[in-house]
Amino acid sequence: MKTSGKVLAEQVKKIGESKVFSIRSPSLPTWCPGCGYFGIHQGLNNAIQRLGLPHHKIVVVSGIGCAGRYPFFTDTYGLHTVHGRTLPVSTGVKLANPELTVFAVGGDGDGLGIGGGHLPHIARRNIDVKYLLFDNSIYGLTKGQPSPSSPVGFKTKASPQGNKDAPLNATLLALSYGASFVARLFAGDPEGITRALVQGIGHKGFSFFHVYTSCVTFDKEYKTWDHLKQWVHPLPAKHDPANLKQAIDEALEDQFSLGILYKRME
Amino acid sequence: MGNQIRYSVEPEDFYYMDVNVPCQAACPAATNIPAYIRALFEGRYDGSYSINHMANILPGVLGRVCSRPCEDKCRHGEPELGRPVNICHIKRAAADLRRKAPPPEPGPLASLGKKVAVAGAGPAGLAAAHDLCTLGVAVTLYEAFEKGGGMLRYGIPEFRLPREVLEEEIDYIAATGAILKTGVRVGIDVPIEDLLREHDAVLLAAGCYRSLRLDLPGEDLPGVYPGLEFMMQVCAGKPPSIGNRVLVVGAGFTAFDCARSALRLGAEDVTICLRRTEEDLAVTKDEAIETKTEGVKIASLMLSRKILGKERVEGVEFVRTRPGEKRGEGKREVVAIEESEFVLPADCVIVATGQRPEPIRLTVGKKGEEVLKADPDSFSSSMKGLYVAGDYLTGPSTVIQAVGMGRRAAEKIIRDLTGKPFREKTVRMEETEITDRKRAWDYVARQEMPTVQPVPERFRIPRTEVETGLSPEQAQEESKRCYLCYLHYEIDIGRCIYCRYCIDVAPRDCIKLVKEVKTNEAGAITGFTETTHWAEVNAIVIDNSRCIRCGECMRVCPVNCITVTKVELTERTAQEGKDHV
Amino acid sequence: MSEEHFIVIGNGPAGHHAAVTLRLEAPGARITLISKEPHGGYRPHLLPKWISGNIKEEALYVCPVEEYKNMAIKLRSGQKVVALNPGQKELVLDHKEVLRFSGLIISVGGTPRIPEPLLIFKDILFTLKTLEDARVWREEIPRVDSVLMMGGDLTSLAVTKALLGLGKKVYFMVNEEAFWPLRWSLSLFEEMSHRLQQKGVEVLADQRVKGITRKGDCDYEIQIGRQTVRVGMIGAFFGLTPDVRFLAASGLRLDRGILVDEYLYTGFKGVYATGDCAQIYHPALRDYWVSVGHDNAVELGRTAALNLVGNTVKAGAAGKCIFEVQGIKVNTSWWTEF
Amino acid sequence: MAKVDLTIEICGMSGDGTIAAGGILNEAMSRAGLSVLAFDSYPAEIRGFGRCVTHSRFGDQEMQALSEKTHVLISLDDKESQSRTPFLAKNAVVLFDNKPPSYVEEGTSIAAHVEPDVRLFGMPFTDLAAAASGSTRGRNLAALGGFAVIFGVPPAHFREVIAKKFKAKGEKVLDANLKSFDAGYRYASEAFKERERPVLLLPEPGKDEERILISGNEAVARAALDAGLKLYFGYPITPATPIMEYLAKALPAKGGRMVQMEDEIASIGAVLGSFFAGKRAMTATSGPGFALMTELITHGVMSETPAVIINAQRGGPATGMPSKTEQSDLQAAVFGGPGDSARIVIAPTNVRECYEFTLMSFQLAERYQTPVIVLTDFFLNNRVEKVKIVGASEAQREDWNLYPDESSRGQYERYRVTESGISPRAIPGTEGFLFDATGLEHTEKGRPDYSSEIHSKMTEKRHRKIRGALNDLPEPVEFSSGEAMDVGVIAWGSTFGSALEAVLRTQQEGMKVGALKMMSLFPYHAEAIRAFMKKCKEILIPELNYEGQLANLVGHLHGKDVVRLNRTTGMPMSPTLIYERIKTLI
Repeated sequence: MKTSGKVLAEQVKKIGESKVFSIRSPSLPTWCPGCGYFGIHQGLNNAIQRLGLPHHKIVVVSGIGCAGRYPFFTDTYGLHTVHGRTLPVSTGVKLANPELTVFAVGGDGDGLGIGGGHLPHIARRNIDVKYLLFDNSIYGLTKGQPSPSSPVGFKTKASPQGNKDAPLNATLLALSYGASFVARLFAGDPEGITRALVQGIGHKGFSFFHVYTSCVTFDKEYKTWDHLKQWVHPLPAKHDPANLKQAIDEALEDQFSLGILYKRME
Repeated sequence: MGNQIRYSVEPEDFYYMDVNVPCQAACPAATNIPAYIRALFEGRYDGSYSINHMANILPGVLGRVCSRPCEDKCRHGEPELGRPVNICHIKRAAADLRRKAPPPEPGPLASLGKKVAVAGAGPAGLAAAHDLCTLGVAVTLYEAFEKGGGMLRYGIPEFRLPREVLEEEIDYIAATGAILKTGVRVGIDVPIEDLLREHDAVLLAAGCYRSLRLDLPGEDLPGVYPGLEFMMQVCAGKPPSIGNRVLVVGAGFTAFDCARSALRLGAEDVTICLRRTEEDLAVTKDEAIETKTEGVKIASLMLSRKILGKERVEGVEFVRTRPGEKRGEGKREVVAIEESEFVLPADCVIVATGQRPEPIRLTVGKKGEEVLKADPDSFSSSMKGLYVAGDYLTGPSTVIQAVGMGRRAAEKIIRDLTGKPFREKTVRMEETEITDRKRAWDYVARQEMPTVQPVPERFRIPRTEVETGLSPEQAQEESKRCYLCYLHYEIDIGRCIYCRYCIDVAPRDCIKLVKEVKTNEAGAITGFTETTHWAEVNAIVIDNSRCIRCGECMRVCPVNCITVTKVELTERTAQEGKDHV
Repeated sequence: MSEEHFIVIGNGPAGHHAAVTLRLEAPGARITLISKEPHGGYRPHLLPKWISGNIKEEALYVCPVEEYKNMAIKLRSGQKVVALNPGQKELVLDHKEVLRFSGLIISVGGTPRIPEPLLIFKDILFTLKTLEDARVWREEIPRVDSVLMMGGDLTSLAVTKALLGLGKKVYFMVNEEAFWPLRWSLSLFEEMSHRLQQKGVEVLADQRVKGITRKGDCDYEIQIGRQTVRVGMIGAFFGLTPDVRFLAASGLRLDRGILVDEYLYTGFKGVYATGDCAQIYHPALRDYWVSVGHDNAVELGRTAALNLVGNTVKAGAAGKCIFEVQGIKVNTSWWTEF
Repeated sequence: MAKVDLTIEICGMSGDGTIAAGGILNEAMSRAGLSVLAFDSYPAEIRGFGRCVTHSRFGDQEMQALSEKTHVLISLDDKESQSRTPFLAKNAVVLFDNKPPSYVEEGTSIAAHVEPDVRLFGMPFTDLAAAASGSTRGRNLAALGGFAVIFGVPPAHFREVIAKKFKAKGEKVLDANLKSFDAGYRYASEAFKERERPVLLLPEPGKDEERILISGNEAVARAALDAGLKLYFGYPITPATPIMEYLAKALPAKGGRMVQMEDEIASIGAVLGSFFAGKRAMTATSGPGFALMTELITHGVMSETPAVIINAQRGGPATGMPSKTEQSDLQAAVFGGPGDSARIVIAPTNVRECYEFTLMSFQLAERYQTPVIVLTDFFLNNRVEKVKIVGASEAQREDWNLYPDESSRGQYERYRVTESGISPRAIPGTEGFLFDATGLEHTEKGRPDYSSEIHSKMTEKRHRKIRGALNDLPEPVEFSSGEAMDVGVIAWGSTFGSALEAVLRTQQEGMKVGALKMMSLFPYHAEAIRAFMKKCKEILIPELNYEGQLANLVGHLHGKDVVRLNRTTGMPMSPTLIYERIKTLI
């Protein structure tokens, strides 16, 4: 229903005064308009603002790919490393300077492809790094090839007869590697991302956030916005995040239930 | 989502309507233009006609003779966007293509037990009579001429307004119960005082039929005719003989009607002489082009000084003029240039330089000749119960202005008689779905009105209507061009993820990265402080004054946070809150 | 002075000289010269000489295109002005670029005029105003051996001379409206016909064109009154109408051209009109007139520039020789050439 | 003199369809009978940021390099195209969108930045596309419609290419694009008068049917197929990804398969494994990926296992400039990796050589039992040229592996030291020839051994083997009058084309100048190079890297300092830059 001009002006004024977007960089992000990364960026920003984390005490470590550009668009320290090495580099940063809040961001290619070997080790070392894996099941920066989380049959220029390799389930991997905090989120629900991150940041130890998102430019058939909006739904109410076995079962049976799957109590 | 409906009489929302539906704001009768164009697009010709009929009781007539103030303000006519929608031709198409039956009326409410007399069955009188009858008032309509219609019948030639269209729409008004008494001149055959005694109120809408004279030497020579008289003789079927060379002095619709009628009466060389230039003409551009193609010549910057001739008119002496300063909003001053006299020969001269109302003399009062004084806003006059409206009040204006005034006068009378407002303007908001309007429709060429071709064919039977009306396909195609500005697109800031997909698909700069939204005291949005500094982008906002309602943003929004609301300026009967739409 | 931005619309004789004068008078100002045609300024009155081959194309040009750069005049060639708001002091180009100015001179000249009754034959009539038109004439003429000249304005006289020079058979239909706003007097008409006949031109008196039929490529049959004429090509020379359609919504006072006072001032501060598109009241004619001929245009161009920078120079009617029409003297340099 | 020598640039923002339009233009002009040399430069970002420019040079004669002067600029985004106006030749043509969505301030439109002699052709691309197809996506094709009219190129060529290119995208997209192109063509036919159009004199069609228009990437992929490749292991990386995508489509039909590995280390590992098991395999990557491969490449050297690696060089180091060209991986290619690990490194200079050298690399790898590195660069991989590809002859496909003879069955020594250094190599699965390959130093039998004499002997054996490859490697080619000359230009890779054009230009001016094309970078033909250098007073080595990596490699042969011309602009080196530098040396 039409909002009155007064109300709208007031709403915008309050946002300005709240400085909620001071976390953003001055320049507009270069992601394609409509990209899910904007939703994730919104979610993470609100979490940082809600917790009042001082920007100079934050480091965002990123890999190669569209997500690699993330640090350039936030008003924090950033380390844009080489393809697949986000987690080892984050380990170094956190151990060297523990009072920094370290976020690691990367795509499904960077995290499950070339960087797949590093996830088990940061998990079992339980380094207090908040790792957001943006999962849009495609290599976007190289203009559309199947990624380790692309489904069988997924058609791209590099898989004209349909992708042959079975996809990896990142949440299940993180749980099986012993990650002490695992959440599954959706780029179209920034509020959900914020709530999970606030808890994740508070959690002392490796926190893994598997975020479903859509590549509007190169994926017109699988993880489109319309599909994701139909598939995702909240975790069942009775889900107990402290129970690892239940979390693993949930990750096995239902790929699209959102929320905090597992949170190991210290 | 259930279609939630809300009404508002907030000044902010009325301001919003003026800015966002400029065509309706420009229409003196405040016709709900987007609604009737959408109705026609959906093939609901009757629906379109009745939406029109609510605001202006003569859609068929005005579809032909309206001066179209709405089209000048149509957003599709903005410099970047091409040419305005043919709103008037669509109105006529709805009237032509509908099932010929009286439009639904709100129905006579319980009789108010009041009696009102209306003097003058012109557009203003007819509009007032219609509204009064439909609200339960017994109305008697007195008309000086033998038939109703006023200027519509006696001032406008048949090739522009066929009589059967006029009669049909007058009959609909009679059907509401108004009693029409023709051949009765109020103030002469029937004194006003008698009417005031027998009725609770009297409305004078007698129009203005007294031609203005130029008061030039030789103006009374035979062969010199005032514009209105010439047209009334032509319309009455007894045209004067005018010879070959005709000079018409004047710049309004009457002058153009006289010139085109002169051609149809066989004149070879017809020239319209303007004191200023073609730019300052009061008629529409199409009218000027149509007149020139029929062979009329238009000469400018010449002021008539003397009409020459012994027994008959033989010529006119003019003097050159230079355009002077603009007087406020009005026309430019006319400054004659010394010693620039010159003569043009003529067999007939028509002076069509405007009219003024015929004062109705009151027998009451000392001098017995007391002339009426009336207030244009409240329509009430110096005598209680006596109201004035239409051209009779304001002097020559347009048909649509007369209709608008007639309706507002009826409302004022009802309020005075019953002590309660019976109808109020309100802004109706209803959540709605996105339309099926396609971006490609913005490039549909404007459908031109087909006319009788070749030109001589129009003169064979002088009363043939020149404009033959849009075909159903043309009307449908033209209705696609309307942006439907009564749709309000809005981004819910709470759910927006600032991904700028909407801006990417926007056809123009209609969606803005905004730091601050500026409003006026009433609270309506008047502007934005834009920014490209991402940290200062507090919101992404649709600028409704630039939005052409294409709906692309809504189709792509990943988080579906763009909603569309139908926001219409309508009228509601005050008592039961039942709304007319 | 430096934030002054003068714009001149139209790079004909008037526009070119207005720009050059502005550069001399206001050295610090930024000057933009906008021309609809893709090449630099040229002298339209020499086009007939180029058609007849007496002069080469280079001689037409006022100066090479680089010259504008040396004069620090930004020439925008091949770009058209489509809207003007003199109040806001801004104009819009055809590709929707908005330019703001502190001073403006409109010298867009005129386009060839074709009276309404002949409009239906528009596509087969050849007119002559721009370099492009002249190129078309140069391509057509070798393919024909006879030409019908309709109208009778000054350009037609020069073209007739060129055609005769090329050994073509010329028919000439003098039209009394040829030279708006003046009307041909009988005596002048006879003098004209006599001179033309002396040069071997067949003058057709009766001007009502009944019809033109195309017999083949470069082969037309024209019914004029009771006579029929067979020619390879038809030229239309009814003078120029000022090219001011784009100013319709500008608020400038328009009639046929832009109405200006004797100082070429349009009534809007800093906005002047000059050359063929300016409509000035001519006391002798007791009517408005539009300047004709190259020298007038150059003179008016300078005058407008001088007035724009603050002088008050009256628009005279320069030109070497007096051209007699109905006893009214009009200064133009052409007549003597005939 | 060439009747047609036309350089066209299309410039827009990423997402405007600039590169797609360039591709269509190149193919259409090629079908119109013109030879083509074209190259696109685009930003790393996918959308909304950074400038895309396609440079295409069309002519009726062979072309070596792109020309600096542009004759036609098609602007799909005026803000970005302004940077290209300084390169416009006199009387150039500029085609631009004259109906942007809203009014723009002075100076935003390209019309404000061109010299008066430029001929402006304005067309409402965006509106035409929106009106014809309902979406503005096709505006780049509406622009091509206009181009076809202005230069008199038969529209059928464009429509066929559009049909071919968008067939895979489905009927709706194809139809919309064709409609947008036709709308542009119709508009231009009415708006631009015949006389104003600088129509091209196109050669009669069908003259050179067998030349096809392909990019460096496609040439490499075709060569691999023609060499009988069955397995390709790769990982997406700009600018080599198109090779992987081409083979993904082509290999299945030949019973082969493209496997997209998890990263570059996995890719080279699989290639070595495949060759070890007797099947040809290949991988293609760029700088960062190549760095990951170096360890396994030296394993190939030590275990004398063949491998073929294409390294499409890009702006470095690290992530560097993924979409810009450079020649800065030479040292890494020749010396990269631990230990004395001589391997074969060859570098094509144009698209035809991309085909020939890739074809040759399989045989070289097999015969010399070593990884072979083919060094191309972004300008070569993405460059499109019209070349004659006749496929591989029987000899070119033949397996050059030296198999052990019967006599050694039962007592086979995999790394037996031979005169040529090449030890006969058995393929697993053949009875009686079991052996272990290893990355450890090893005896002739293949047993790990760290003794001094074994390591010295085997190292000498491996290097002798590689030096022996010289007679199979392409010799340097000289372009000169043969006698002594003032300046000798030695160049490699894509820069050689510019060097040759510069040298030819100076030769035409009567100067004594020559050029030497270096194609095998390791091992290199020292005698031939020294012979050429002797004839030159000065040696000039132009290359797209900062230190002058070729100069470092062969400069010492000259006996005095060579003159280095180094640029790291991310763009191909311009012939004029080399030409001017030569003039200073005479």
